[in-house]
Amino acid sequence: MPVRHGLFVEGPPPALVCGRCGTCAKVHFPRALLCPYCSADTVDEVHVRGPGTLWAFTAVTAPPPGYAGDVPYGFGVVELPEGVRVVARITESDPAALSLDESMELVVVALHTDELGRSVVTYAFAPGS
Amino acid sequence: MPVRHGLFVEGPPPALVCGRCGTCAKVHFPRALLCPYCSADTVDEVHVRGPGTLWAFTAVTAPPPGYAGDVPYGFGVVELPEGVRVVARITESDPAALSLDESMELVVVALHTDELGRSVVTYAFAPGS
Amino acid sequence: MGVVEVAGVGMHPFGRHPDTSTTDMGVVAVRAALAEAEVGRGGFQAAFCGTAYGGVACGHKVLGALGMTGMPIVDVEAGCASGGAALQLAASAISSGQHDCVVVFGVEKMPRGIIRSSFFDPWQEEAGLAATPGYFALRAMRLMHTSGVTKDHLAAVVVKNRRHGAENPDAMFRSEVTAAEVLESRLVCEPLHLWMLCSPNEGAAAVVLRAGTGTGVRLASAVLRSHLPGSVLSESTPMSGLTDDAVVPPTTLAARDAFQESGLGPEDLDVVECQDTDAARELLSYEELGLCPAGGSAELLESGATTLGGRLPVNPSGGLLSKGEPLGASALGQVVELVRQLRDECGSRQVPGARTALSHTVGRGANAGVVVLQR
Amino acid sequence: MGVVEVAGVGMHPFGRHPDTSTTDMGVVAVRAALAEAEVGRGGFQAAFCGTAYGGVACGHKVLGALGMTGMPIVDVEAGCASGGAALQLAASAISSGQHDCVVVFGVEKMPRGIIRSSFFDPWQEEAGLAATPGYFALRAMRLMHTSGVTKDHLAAVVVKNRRHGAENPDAMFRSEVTAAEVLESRLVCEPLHLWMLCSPNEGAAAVVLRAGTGTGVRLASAVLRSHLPGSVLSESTPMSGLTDDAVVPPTTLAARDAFQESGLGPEDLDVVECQDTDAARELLSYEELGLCPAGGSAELLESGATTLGGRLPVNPSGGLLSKGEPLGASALGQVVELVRQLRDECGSRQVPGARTALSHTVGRGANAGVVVLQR
Ligand SMILES: [Zn+2]
Ligand SMILES: [Zn+2]
Repeated sequence: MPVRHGLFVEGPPPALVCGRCGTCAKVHFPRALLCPYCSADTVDEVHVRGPGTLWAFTAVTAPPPGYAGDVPYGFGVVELPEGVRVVARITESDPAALSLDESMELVVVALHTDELGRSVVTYAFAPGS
Repeated sequence: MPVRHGLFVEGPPPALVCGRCGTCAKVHFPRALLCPYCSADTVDEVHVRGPGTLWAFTAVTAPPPGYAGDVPYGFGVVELPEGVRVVARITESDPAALSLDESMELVVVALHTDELGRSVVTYAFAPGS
Repeated sequence: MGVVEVAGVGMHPFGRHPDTSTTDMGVVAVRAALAEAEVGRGGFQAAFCGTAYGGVACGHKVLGALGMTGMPIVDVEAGCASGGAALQLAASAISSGQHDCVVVFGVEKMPRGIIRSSFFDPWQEEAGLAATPGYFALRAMRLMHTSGVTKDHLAAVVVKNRRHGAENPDAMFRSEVTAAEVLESRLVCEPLHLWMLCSPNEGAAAVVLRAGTGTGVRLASAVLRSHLPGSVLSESTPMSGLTDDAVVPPTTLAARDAFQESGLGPEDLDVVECQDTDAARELLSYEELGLCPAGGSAELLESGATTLGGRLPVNPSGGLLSKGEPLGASALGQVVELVRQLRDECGSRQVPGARTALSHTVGRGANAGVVVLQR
Repeated sequence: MGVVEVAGVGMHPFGRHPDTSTTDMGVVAVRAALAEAEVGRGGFQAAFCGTAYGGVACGHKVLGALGMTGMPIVDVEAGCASGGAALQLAASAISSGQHDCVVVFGVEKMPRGIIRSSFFDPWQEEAGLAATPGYFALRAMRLMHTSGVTKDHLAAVVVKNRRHGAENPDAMFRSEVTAAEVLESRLVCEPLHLWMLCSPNEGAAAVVLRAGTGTGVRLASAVLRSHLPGSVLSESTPMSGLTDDAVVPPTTLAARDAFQESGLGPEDLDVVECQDTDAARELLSYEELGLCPAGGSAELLESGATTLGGRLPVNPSGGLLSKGEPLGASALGQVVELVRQLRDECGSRQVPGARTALSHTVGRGANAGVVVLQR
């Protein structure tokens, strides 16, 4: 099950559920009711699939608060052609194996298994083919 | 063991550890480093034994946050001859059995048994003889 | 000092809203207030958010969701008077000429049941002395002793406010109750029964203030005061006090300042919203605000003056007893009600011809906030 | 607008004080500041307390323990800039003529380790996106990309601030470190090692402001600003931003306002305390505050200008990297340091002849606070 409903579609292919403002045309994620850039309530849902390019990256080596998955894990920002930069997990947890501006594919990855035995999944980016 | 050190002496006879200001002579409880009435740092420790008189009373029927003892329990304010009114548990948990201005004796009562098996005690007032 | 006017008000109804976030409630209230004020992005120069449990950056999240950030945004906490504190800061920034327009809002999602406050020390909790309704009960008992208040009077306050609240679509409880039902509800702490206590809940309220011309509703005064030491049953909840019954309570300090600043007095008021955390607190507020002489609260209630249709209706919104109490939002909820009363927008709960109004909150700290509004 | 002067400052040392309550730390700092100012009971008309984790009525408890209540007391929260927000409100109240004297203080006891902030949603925590040091690392990486900053520069910031902090009795860490030791400390999030990150801790700081004559230390400006949307790595921690690198950060917004209000510029500064939550944040602050051109932070650091003895010492107190960060107290801790620098009271860490100083904080919200002080 997704870590939160309405964040992404699992596909294949997966996509991020973004908002695109009908007034200023800017794209944001996660989708909000109002445009965070111009306050308009004319937000359309758009599905953003990538690929994107890697804009910043690191690896998280200790579990942050409320996180029950494995460490280390990759963590970064990916820039997408729709004009939006998105904070995401990165499937590669060794920063030395990544480089700025490389192509990144949107994927869905498992986080942990919840108390009901369900696999909780989230969006992430993987170095491209 | 006392619910907090420095609140009362167990006696017998028990006493409340109050502060009396060397500057304005007012008495406060629990004892503080500075006088809460005039800011002076000339606070002397005084032991107040009672008896006092009942100034306000009720009974608490549901356990408040962080409380592990029995309910209902008496709860009130006792006025002491040193010019101080003190918030305290009252040993009588039926308000109908109490009356304003009646004489009250300072006692030490058990609250609950802690995880190490020790009885935790606090100050309280009991209707006088 | 410049004139401050209320340009717009907005509410998210008070109640239980498990599927709505604190941010979303704030957005509803702020958006409504900005729309009334016809103020858009860039139209205000500061924002104050009153909240006690909203967490880090509560106000920023609301304005971020609205796409309206950049100005100073400050979260303020002053217990039940948080909204009053926020309003006071905003009004000062305008009357001093620092800003033209400021947005003030309060948001809260309270934990259910008795609030576990960080206010008490662990030993007080362990000893059973963190009994919030117990303190209310002791205050009620003293009022019964000094003012001839009976349990029937306490029930009558609830009956009055619930009757008012039945007419308020933003209230949580919208049914009338009888005195017998109130007195049959569970005894919490003698003399207080469950229905005599307000319910902590959730909601949001917003007010847009701007430098004004004095037309429309004017903020004549917004005062915040803290307690003076000495009163054992002060909302500052000390473990001891003096054998001195002359300590002036913070509500009286704030009311005196507000009357002085506005050049008005209790006799000028047409409608009041006051702190009714419990039924006795409303009656005590009558006395502390000077709506009646000391000891006269039971008589004022009995006279019918404070009921809708009376000379000085108190809590026409239904009060906290009907609306519930979302801590950071409750004071601004009062102000929203009073602004609507002064604009003659309240329909079946309207106080006819109301021109001067007072709101009052008091709580942990102790803080008391008093706001005077005029049309 | 009237002149605002700093009448007194006080500190409770930053560190770990398990046996001292939040209230007790606040009492130490406020009492010291009042003593310096020779202000007693009744001598101030309002109080503002900056705190994020202090709980309900934090400021009231401090003033209650001091026996000094009655005036308005407001707790304010604006993340790392809480103290800056409190100072701004106090300064406005004085410069507008509303009050003559206001007490401002910040107190905090931070939870140990990485702070579990109410800032993030549960899904962000569950997905590993509530990784505070991860965001710092991403910002550091971008700075390495845009400004030629290397890990050696990051280590050099730590070496510099720890050297400064060794001379500060109010700091938590009072030993010098080498670059090699910094780079050998545990890697938290590439490029940030443990010693490049400040430690959340405990402490208190207080400042007494009053209407002044301009003698002594003058508060030339105190500005609080929030972020503009668009920057994905803003301290507001959005999940997305625009492909737009021209979004003006809140630190720059606040610095521009503060320079405009004070009639000063970066070239007028003699000493600066800035936000060094991590080593890269200090370098980014150089650029955002305009202490150097965009992209010039590594060069400014390398020049030695920002080390004690240089042209513009930054964080002579040792910064948060030496003092630790008690959230609500950290901004006022900077102001205390700068006031002491301007009074020539800092002994072995004194910036000789310092006459103009700037403090800067930025954090969750996002809020940035900039204060300019002059002697
Ligand atoms: Zn838009
Ligand atoms: Zn004294």
